[in-house]
Amino acid sequence: MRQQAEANICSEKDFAALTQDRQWRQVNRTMRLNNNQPEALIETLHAVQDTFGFLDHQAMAYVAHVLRVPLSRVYAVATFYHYFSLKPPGEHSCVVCMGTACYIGGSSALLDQIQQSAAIGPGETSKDGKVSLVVARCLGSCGLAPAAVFDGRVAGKLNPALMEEQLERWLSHDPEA
Amino acid sequence: MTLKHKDLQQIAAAEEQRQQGFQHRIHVCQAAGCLSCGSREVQESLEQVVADRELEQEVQVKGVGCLGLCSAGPLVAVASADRLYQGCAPTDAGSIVDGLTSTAKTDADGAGTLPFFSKQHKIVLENCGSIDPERIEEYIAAEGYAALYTVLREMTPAEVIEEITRAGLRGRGGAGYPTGLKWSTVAKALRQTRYVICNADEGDPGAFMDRSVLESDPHRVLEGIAIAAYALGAAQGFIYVRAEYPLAVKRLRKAIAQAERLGILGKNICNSGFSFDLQLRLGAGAFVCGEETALIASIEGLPGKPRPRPPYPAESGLKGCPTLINNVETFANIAPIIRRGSDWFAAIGTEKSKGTKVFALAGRVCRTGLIEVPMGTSLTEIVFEIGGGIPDQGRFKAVQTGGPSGGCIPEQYLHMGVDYESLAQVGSIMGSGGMIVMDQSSCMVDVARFFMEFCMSESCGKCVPCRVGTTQLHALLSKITQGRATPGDLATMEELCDLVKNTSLCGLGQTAANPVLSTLRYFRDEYRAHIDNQRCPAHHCSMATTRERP
Amino acid sequence: MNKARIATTWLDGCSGCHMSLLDIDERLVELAEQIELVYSPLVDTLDFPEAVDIALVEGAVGNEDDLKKLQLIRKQSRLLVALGDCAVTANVPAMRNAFKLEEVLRHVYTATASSQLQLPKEEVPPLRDRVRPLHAYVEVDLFLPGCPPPSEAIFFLLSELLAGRIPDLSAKSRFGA
Amino acid sequence: MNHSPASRNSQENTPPPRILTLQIDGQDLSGRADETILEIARQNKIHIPTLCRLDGLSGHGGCRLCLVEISGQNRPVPACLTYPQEGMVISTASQRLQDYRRKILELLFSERNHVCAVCVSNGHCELQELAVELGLSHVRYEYLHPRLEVDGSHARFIRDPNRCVLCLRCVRVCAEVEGAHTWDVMGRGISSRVITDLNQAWGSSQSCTACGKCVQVCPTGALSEKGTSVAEMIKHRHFLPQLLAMRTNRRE
Repeated sequence: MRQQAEANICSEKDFAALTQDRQWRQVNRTMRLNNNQPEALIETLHAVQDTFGFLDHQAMAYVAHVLRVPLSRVYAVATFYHYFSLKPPGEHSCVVCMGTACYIGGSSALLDQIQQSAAIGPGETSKDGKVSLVVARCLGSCGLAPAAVFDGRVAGKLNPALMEEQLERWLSHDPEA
Repeated sequence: MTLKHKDLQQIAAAEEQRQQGFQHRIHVCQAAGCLSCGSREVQESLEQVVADRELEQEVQVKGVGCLGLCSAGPLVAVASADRLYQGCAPTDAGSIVDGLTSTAKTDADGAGTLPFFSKQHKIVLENCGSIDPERIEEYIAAEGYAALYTVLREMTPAEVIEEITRAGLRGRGGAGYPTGLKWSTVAKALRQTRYVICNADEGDPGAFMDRSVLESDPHRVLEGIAIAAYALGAAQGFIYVRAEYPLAVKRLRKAIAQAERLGILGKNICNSGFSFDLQLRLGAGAFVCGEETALIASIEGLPGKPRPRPPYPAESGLKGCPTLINNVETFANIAPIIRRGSDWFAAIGTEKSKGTKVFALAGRVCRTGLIEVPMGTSLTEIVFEIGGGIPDQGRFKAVQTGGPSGGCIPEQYLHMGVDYESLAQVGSIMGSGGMIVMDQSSCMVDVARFFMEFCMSESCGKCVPCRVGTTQLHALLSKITQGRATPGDLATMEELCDLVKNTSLCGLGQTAANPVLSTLRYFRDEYRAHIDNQRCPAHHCSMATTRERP
Repeated sequence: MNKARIATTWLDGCSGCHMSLLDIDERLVELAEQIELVYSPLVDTLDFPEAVDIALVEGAVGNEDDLKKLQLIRKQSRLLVALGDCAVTANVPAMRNAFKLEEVLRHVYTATASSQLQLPKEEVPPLRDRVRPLHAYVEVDLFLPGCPPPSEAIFFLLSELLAGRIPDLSAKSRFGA
Repeated sequence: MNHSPASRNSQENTPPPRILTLQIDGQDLSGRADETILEIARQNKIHIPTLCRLDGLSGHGGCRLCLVEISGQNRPVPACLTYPQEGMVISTASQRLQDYRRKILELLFSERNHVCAVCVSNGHCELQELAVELGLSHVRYEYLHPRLEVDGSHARFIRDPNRCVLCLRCVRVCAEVEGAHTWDVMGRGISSRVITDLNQAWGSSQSCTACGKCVQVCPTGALSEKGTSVAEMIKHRHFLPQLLAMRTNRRE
């Protein structure tokens, strides 16, 4: 439904409606707390992503409108920072750590395994929308290298076989996954 | 409310009484490393066992920050009996509780005598693993906020700066700029609106010191920031922390709220007339924001692109005002210096590098984790005594410090004491404290390529040498690791390193070539083997069978 | 006096640089007295001769045959001149580098062709993945950019070389000119 | 963008700028403390190559071509953003600097698809002119050949990212002079791209006023007028100082 809104991103009427929309409460609150100042752009985009999982055109246009930031500036910020995503996330998320310790410990073999099993590279979501793959600079779990985060849970001392098992659980609709 | 000294003492006394009420105190590490291997479940299980046996009055089970030895988690420490249990499972809870009352020796006895701990000297980490980071009372009971109180009641801003200057503290973020000098520059600036920023955007791959401090002892950082703010006359401060550290963010939020509630932050702190407002700002995944001017741009809601210095943030920073930026570990050193005096601090470490340094020890080493050692401690002590040497009968090859801006230090310098100068001399830098040990299975060309890939993807794109230069360097390094390079490529690469180093706009580009330069300096043989013989001495790189070039 | 042995050839290019060479017009006669044209698309020699003094090479390296020729020329010539933008920068032929080779072949031989919709397999030298300038493969002694380089610049190049001087070509031509 | 000379001048109650003496390429010169080394050099007919710099726009410091050496400092500094100090000794054309400048140009040529032969700006291009000025005969780095779409959606103008050098003149003139801020840079590093609004077709931009300033200030063929063919796009820059002068007069 939110995707449909993209066709018509700049209608003032839509924006007015969003200020009252319960779904947008956290976003509106963040902007209000910062007096709708342009400096609040990054904080606000965090709020959007916390709420909806990603930033779409409607959200960016709305934030630009309220904070009085140029559209191109919002897009620049949203794409400069790798934490923000412009695409909806997959059902499950896998974050592979590419910190030095994990790299030395073989994290590129984990990425190869994911490419092989789920046909996705970093920043991509599998065609069926099941799994998103992200690489992190360092999870701070260097003692457990190589490490990855599966749906928010850190798993350490991984190898390609363990990675394959995890992916299989997700891709095969296992309810326990 | 206005906090008085008496109130602080009362909180501390009440907390001490509470602690002493317990006969036994069990600490369960709840920092990122241990959490990721199930320490929460271990704590729940311990609480359950204690409840089942109706021991709540005698036995305290509490979650603490990082206990340090991350590779052996989940860790459980019996603080009342110097015992450390490693690799605990929820099912171990029964026997740990049994052990409290037994006088029989266990494997876990004598944690303090393990070389991993006995070689360390904890200032920044003194509370890590002993206090509950989510309770301000415990921090206060550990002499917390006493330094801030002293400063506000008894010292002038100039005296505070003088004390920090005499301590010889240098910035722990990487370059080692004297902290006192930085403070006094801001204090002397003309404009009266000033800002203090804590850089908690720890971004080196392989470094988690700041994260551990924030997660284990957030109030220590808050106290340091508040002292700096008083010294500089800043009414507002920001902590710029990575959004990728949700636990640190949560604990900082909680800590700020607790401090505000007690009147330690906010208006008219401790009735001194000094007011200070501290806010969090979340980073969003850009390593370049560790650079001061990029960090400021990011706090202003812009893409984190650096601008040329001068003017330095100390004269024109956030919103054009004088701004102090120090990193987490620097601020964490402030309260102890005030509490114990600059002489005490200056007596630790080496002539030019005072105090201690926290390192995240990782890679091919038996015991990995968070350590704090006096400046000047040798690499041998760190890698072989604290770290326990190389696992699986491996052979030491190099230790990497300073992350993507640093270098690889070979065996012949293992005896070297670690401080800012010695590391620079061998072509590396202190950096923020990542220390990655490598053995014979690591290909040094590939390590250089790894860091170049990092710099390439973290380059902001503003200046040509960094934007395109790192990309071309990465292409050349890839060519070498694939066995497709010619001797001419090596020369082109060295020239390009010089260009990127000397013409890039900010520190990211200026140091991006360091990993290449340092590996070329000590491991040129490995480069030559890839180029001349299409052979990877570490058997790591898969070589092209035929070269594209004749 | 021994005449200088000169060779010219074109690889992946349009022969425009050779046209510019011919545009030297009547001064060609002047040059001809000092040179012996031992190999060129303009003369009737099948094999690239040995002991060539100056080789002027037009065009980029786009296929396996180009590469083989270039390597032979390098081996058998004292001085190798990259003549024109295709030889110096790979220029227009390299515009296909932004595409995958299969895409290019499919587009040219099936999508836009009207008959014999198939990819060539025999009698045509296989294309290389990327079109690259001469110096990507062999040592090049002099670069004369331009599309084509002005005949004046080519004349200057040759007369300086014949006079035993290494010419400074920097003000004589530019990329694209 | 807060650090343009203009904004430095306009700070409250600044006393009139000091006059300093300095040395550039062996010449003893004087200059105002609030003028950049580049401005002082130009006043004294000392040429320093520039690309991202354009009079009338804020300083950027991205192209690094105007780097100069200051004695006592190992690392060269951008002349366009560096202010003089009393007694500074500056060198603008050492072998090392010329060498750096050439390499930086090589990097720029390798980054996108600068096919001069088929470019609307052939013969009127600042990048091309710099290559001639610095004697760049060939590029030793591998060409990256990115695949970039030409945007012809605007009624009057064409955007060809293949020719873009990321000097950001278009971004700055649009934000600072026109006030529309239609342009900005998305992504980072080697993936940086100049975009309009929410990375949409230029023709669909709601903020663009079609004033064409961006086209005129673009140093290469990245922005051009529709209907121009190879070598036909000649840019007109004189409007910018005139426009700024007119605005200053009106304010006073």
